[in-house]
Amino acid sequence: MPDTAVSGPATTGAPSATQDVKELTYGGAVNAALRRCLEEIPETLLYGEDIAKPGGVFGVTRGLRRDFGDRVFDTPISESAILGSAVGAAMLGRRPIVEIMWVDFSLVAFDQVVNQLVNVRYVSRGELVAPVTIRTQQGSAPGACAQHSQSLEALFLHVPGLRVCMPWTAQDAYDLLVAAVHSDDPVLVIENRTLYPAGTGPVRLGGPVQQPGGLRVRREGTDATVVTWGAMTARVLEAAATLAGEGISVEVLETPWLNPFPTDEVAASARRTGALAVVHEANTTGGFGAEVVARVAGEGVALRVPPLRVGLPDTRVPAAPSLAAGLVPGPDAIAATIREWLG
Amino acid sequence: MPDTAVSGPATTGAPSATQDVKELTYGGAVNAALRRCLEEIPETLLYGEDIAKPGGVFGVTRGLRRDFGDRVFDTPISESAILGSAVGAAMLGRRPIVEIMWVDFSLVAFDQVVNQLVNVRYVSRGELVAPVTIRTQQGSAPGACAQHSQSLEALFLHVPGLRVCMPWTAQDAYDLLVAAVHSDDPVLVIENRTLYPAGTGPVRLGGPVQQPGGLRVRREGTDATVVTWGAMTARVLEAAATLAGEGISVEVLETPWLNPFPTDEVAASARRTGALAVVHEANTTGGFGAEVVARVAGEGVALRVPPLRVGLPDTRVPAAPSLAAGLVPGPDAIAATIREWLG
Amino acid sequence: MTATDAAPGSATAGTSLTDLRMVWRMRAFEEKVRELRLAGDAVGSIHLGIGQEGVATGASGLAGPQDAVFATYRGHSWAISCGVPVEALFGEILGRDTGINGGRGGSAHLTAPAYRFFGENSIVGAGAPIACGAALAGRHDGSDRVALTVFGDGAMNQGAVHEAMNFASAFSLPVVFLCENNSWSELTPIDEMVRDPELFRRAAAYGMPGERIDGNDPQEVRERLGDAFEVAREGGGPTLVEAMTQRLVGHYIGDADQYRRPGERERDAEREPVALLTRRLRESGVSDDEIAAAESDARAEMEAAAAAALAAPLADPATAKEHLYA
Amino acid sequence: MTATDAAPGSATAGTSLTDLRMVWRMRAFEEKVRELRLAGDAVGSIHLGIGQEGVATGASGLAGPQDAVFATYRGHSWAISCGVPVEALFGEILGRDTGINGGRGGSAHLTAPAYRFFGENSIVGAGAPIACGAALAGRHDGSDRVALTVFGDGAMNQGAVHEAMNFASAFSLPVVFLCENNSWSELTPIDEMVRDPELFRRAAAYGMPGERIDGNDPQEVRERLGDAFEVAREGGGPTLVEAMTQRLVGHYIGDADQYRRPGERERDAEREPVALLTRRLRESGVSDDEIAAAESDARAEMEAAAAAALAAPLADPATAKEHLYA
Ligand SMILES: Cc1ncc(C[n+]2csc(CCOP(=O)(O)OP(=O)(O)O)c2C)c(N)n1
Ligand SMILES: Cc1ncc(C[n+]2csc(CCOP(=O)(O)OP(=O)(O)O)c2C)c(N)n1
Ligand SMILES: [Mg+2]
Ligand SMILES: [Mg+2]
Repeated sequence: MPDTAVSGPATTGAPSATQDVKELTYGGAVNAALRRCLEEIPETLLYGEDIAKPGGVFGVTRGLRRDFGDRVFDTPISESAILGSAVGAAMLGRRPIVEIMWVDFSLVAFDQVVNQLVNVRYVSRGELVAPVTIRTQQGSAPGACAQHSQSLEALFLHVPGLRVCMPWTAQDAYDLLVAAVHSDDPVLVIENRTLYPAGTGPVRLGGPVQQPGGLRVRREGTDATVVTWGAMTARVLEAAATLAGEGISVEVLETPWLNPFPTDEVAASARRTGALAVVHEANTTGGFGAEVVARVAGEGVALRVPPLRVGLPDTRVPAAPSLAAGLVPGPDAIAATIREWLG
Repeated sequence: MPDTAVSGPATTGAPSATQDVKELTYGGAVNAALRRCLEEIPETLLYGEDIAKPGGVFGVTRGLRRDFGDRVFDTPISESAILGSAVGAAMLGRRPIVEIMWVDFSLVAFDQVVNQLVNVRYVSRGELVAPVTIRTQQGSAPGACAQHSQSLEALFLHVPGLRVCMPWTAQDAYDLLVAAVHSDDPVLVIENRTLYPAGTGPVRLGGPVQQPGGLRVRREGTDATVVTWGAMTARVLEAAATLAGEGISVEVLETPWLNPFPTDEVAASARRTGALAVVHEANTTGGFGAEVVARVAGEGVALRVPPLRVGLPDTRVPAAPSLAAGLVPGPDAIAATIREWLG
Repeated sequence: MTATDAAPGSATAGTSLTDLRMVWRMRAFEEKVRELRLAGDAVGSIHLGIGQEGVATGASGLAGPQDAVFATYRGHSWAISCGVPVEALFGEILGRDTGINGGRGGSAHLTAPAYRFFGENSIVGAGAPIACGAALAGRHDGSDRVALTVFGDGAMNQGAVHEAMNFASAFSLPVVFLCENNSWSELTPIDEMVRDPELFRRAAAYGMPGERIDGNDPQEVRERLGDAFEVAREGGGPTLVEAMTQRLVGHYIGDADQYRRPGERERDAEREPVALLTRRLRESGVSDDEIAAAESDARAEMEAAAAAALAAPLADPATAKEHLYA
Repeated sequence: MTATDAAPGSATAGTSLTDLRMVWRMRAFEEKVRELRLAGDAVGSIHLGIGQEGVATGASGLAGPQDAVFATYRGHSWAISCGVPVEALFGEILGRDTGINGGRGGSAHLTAPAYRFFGENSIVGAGAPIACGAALAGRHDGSDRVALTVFGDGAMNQGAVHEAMNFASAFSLPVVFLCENNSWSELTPIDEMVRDPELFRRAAAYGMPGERIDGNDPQEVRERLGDAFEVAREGGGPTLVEAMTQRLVGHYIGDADQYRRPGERERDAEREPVALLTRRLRESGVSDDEIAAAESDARAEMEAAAAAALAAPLADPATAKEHLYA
């Protein structure tokens, strides 16, 4: 996983007292970020379903209850109470970090995000703020049913006032979460459960707090710009490697921050390569890929081929792996689509 | 309000027993459509908050309880129960028409749409169907607060399996609702409360049942294609009239059906005029305008100017009319933006 | 304690006069708002609580500076009860730059944290979970905070309120759940939307105390709601208080209000707080002049405040995009 | 009626043996599913109800052809209870074309309306409002339908369940709310997430009857749940039945299940339905052979069904986009 960021993340705040490099999985990096935030920000609270005593259904929050006591607690299965109380606690000076176990479950309490959380600062002209971090995870995985397989970032990206990121590497799982908790804005961090046990590698802990934003040039290329995010990045990189073997040079831009989105950098790359594709796991219609294409088009970037969007076809997600495999774009399908597109 | 539809709506089913032309407001047309459906489809139920005995907070459902008895009823303030019970009643052979008083309130029960309603047919391979019609209304109006002012069609348009329309004329308020109730798919009909008392004019009642889809060419033009929907159509037409006086000829396409969306017709018009703008009241980022631009761009339509999106800036909606006026695009702002865009 | 217990000049008569003065301030404020709305100076949907002032009057003073109050769109009186300056409230409702939120909130989304008023909410029931968070914060900031969340009878059927009641009960959070039961949810009567209209009984589902009180009597509200505050402050957890009241006007300004049941208006006119307190004060021998002054002082205050608010500039459109992000 | 009332060969012994056979069918089914999952033939999150079969066994036969049953992701036994063919269930869990939903539902979203099984639901609490709709439909189609909605103890804290209970109560809809209280919500104990762990008491909040029963005893379930069906069918409205039970396994296959309290496993092993019914049958003098056959017949049935399901082709990717719209 090369990280040759052209647009380095802006940093604010001092690095944490202890800087360190550790071998961590993605899930371990999330845990380390939470630990750091709980340590360095006394106002933080951490809560959600099964996250405290059991340490989370994916084990990601293990040990934090033990070490931080009742600042870390389990909740009833009440997403409106979880998100709503986070709004209220934040209004009164806390910095809550709450977990929604699956992004699909946020929909039972979407009001607390769209009608409540994001209005706090605006309506009070900054007299009140709501620095809530919502952690969740999403994506399809073999065998998961339609109610546990959606990629819903686009819903949240249509909500002014909410920052949104989707870390892919373990380092970003750490850095973006630390940035989210330190941000004075509400931030949604969408992780991916298939990544939790993966990606063991050196993660730099305790570095300076980054500011939301920036992008990662995961691969440089000249024939086309491919923008992607989240777990899809790995599949795009695999496709790009395949295509490179055929002489097709694809630039892969990972945009772990979707709000704010690095429009200028993406447009500049597309201008250079003359071709733009966006690949995401969410279904295509109304996905954030449309926004990326529309922004680049709106900037008048001249493209030699029409922009391409690759996403889940507009359908529900079936549980059977053989069915889902025909829908969720994998590396081969991505490579094939790009190959055909670039003619 | 000229209606020179190039892509006439497909029709199915027989016209209702009594055909008739009546002078009706938009709200009156909705009422007439509900009455017709209750009359001709014995499986229909009509329910929601304040819709039965009181006849609706906007008076739109007046008289229906009286005439159809307990098939029309008021509910507790329980949107999850309203939408969820509609899903269940539809599974068991009813054809429920439910009202969510303001689109903003759907967010307390969004799960019942995104995780429940739209999965019924897919997961059961058509063994079960969920022909639910959800009526709601949206949009900003002077003095309304941030929680009562959103235009949220884009959230629903990212949900595969849900048909969505936004009637603007009284005739469409009638026709589209009749089409929705007759459709075997779940359909969301988004009305606009500022239109309820407006638009008195002849409405043809009892005509053949249309199929979802189609578009309305509201004005023909040669210099640019402007796509719009809902109450925004009136503002775009006003802007187009202003621009016509300056020698700028704008083709105005109203797309009352957003799912299914008439991509081919829109692309054809854009190809002809060489310029594409989309105007909606929803905030720009992640709005359905992005999808329209991305579709047309994806078809490789050559445009002489970059595509333009006009929407609410990405912000919350303030209550004070003086503040909101600076944000919600009105006819003058639309005209100015198009004028500048076309240079 | 009933009115007849109180001798002229007694503490109770004094309290009742203070209460009547507060009730009148709330009522005069809202009657002025109605006038402004009908004149077109204010626009949009405005929900008056005329008739319900007994509850917010009785509650005034219960919340300390560390506490937090959460109301609904029908919250003008609650803002006044928290001490928010009425000129800034008029300004807000009139869309003025000088409004308490510079026009961003309007009548239905007022927020004034400096006065412990954490705002109205225009989504039915949504304030209840938010209040739980304020209480939760108090557990960690050492403030002894109690959070008061006010909602209507209809809101009792909203999922978020249920989740909040359980959340607060399970964790013994210092939340006071105050249901203002005016027997109507917009245009629909609560007794047709629940099987058991004694809503306070729902408290038992959460193992939490619940009681029904006369919301028209500020003294009763003060005592019983005060007890709930005390229980919460001392770690005893939440209470559900159902205050019986009535709205004498439509759901919003413009509501034709034609759905009332036979005898309802007459009964309401008799028990609403101005009538109740006036009667009680008369019986305690308080002079007609003092009683009349409660009204006339309030009207004078509101006239002046509204005039000042009207004179202020409209909110400046150039600022409309500010304060979305940090 | 207790086990000792029953003489050998009595009707009760006969019923209990039938029950044990059904319990064993459910258990053998799920043990086979676990085996398939651990072998990698089935994939994804699978939630077993091993230990909880007493409830679905007692309920089997209560629902008539016009009725509708709604379960959760932990719903295999409920599908079996409704009579869905086990081969089609295995096929579904194995992602086969022959699965009851052709692989679209999987273990956690099974749907079989032809067997009055209106499906599992993987969103906690979401099935309760949907069941209200099924009941509502019955009011208009003249079918006398009762809708049964099954959910866990944790689901009692979800807003949608509250809204459903009020909706059904207010309108006296024929809904039976069945809470399978296994004392855990995933990895969290219910008694730490509510103040009063006697969940059936919440029924009173809605003016609806509620009771707690032994979910391990199919006979008790049959009688008490049967009463609730009858009340509903006769227009008496909904009932909340809290069936006490236990899951002997992890929340999902793979859950290390290390959160159990001291003594819990021992207590559960004693009261779970296989143990309970076996004990009762032995006491009534039923032969060891008959008891053993209940298990061996069930295992043989499930082996054969699973083998047949495994032999069927995987769901065809070419069909994956079908059936989204009419
Ligand atoms: C979630 C939601 N659903 C519906 C509405 C529309 N609505 C506004 S006020 C109201 C009635 C509320 O009744 P009640 O809770 O008794 O309060 P009251 O207005 O009587 O003070 C309704 C249904 C809303 N604002 N939010
Ligand atoms: C709305 C929602 N929140 C959270 C989850 C995750 N989840 C799945 S099962 C479960 C526990 C449910 O416990 P309970 O209701 O007691 O049922 P049980 O699993 O014990 O049968 C949770 C939290 C979900 N599926 N849906
Ligand atoms: Mg009310
Ligand atoms: Mg449980």
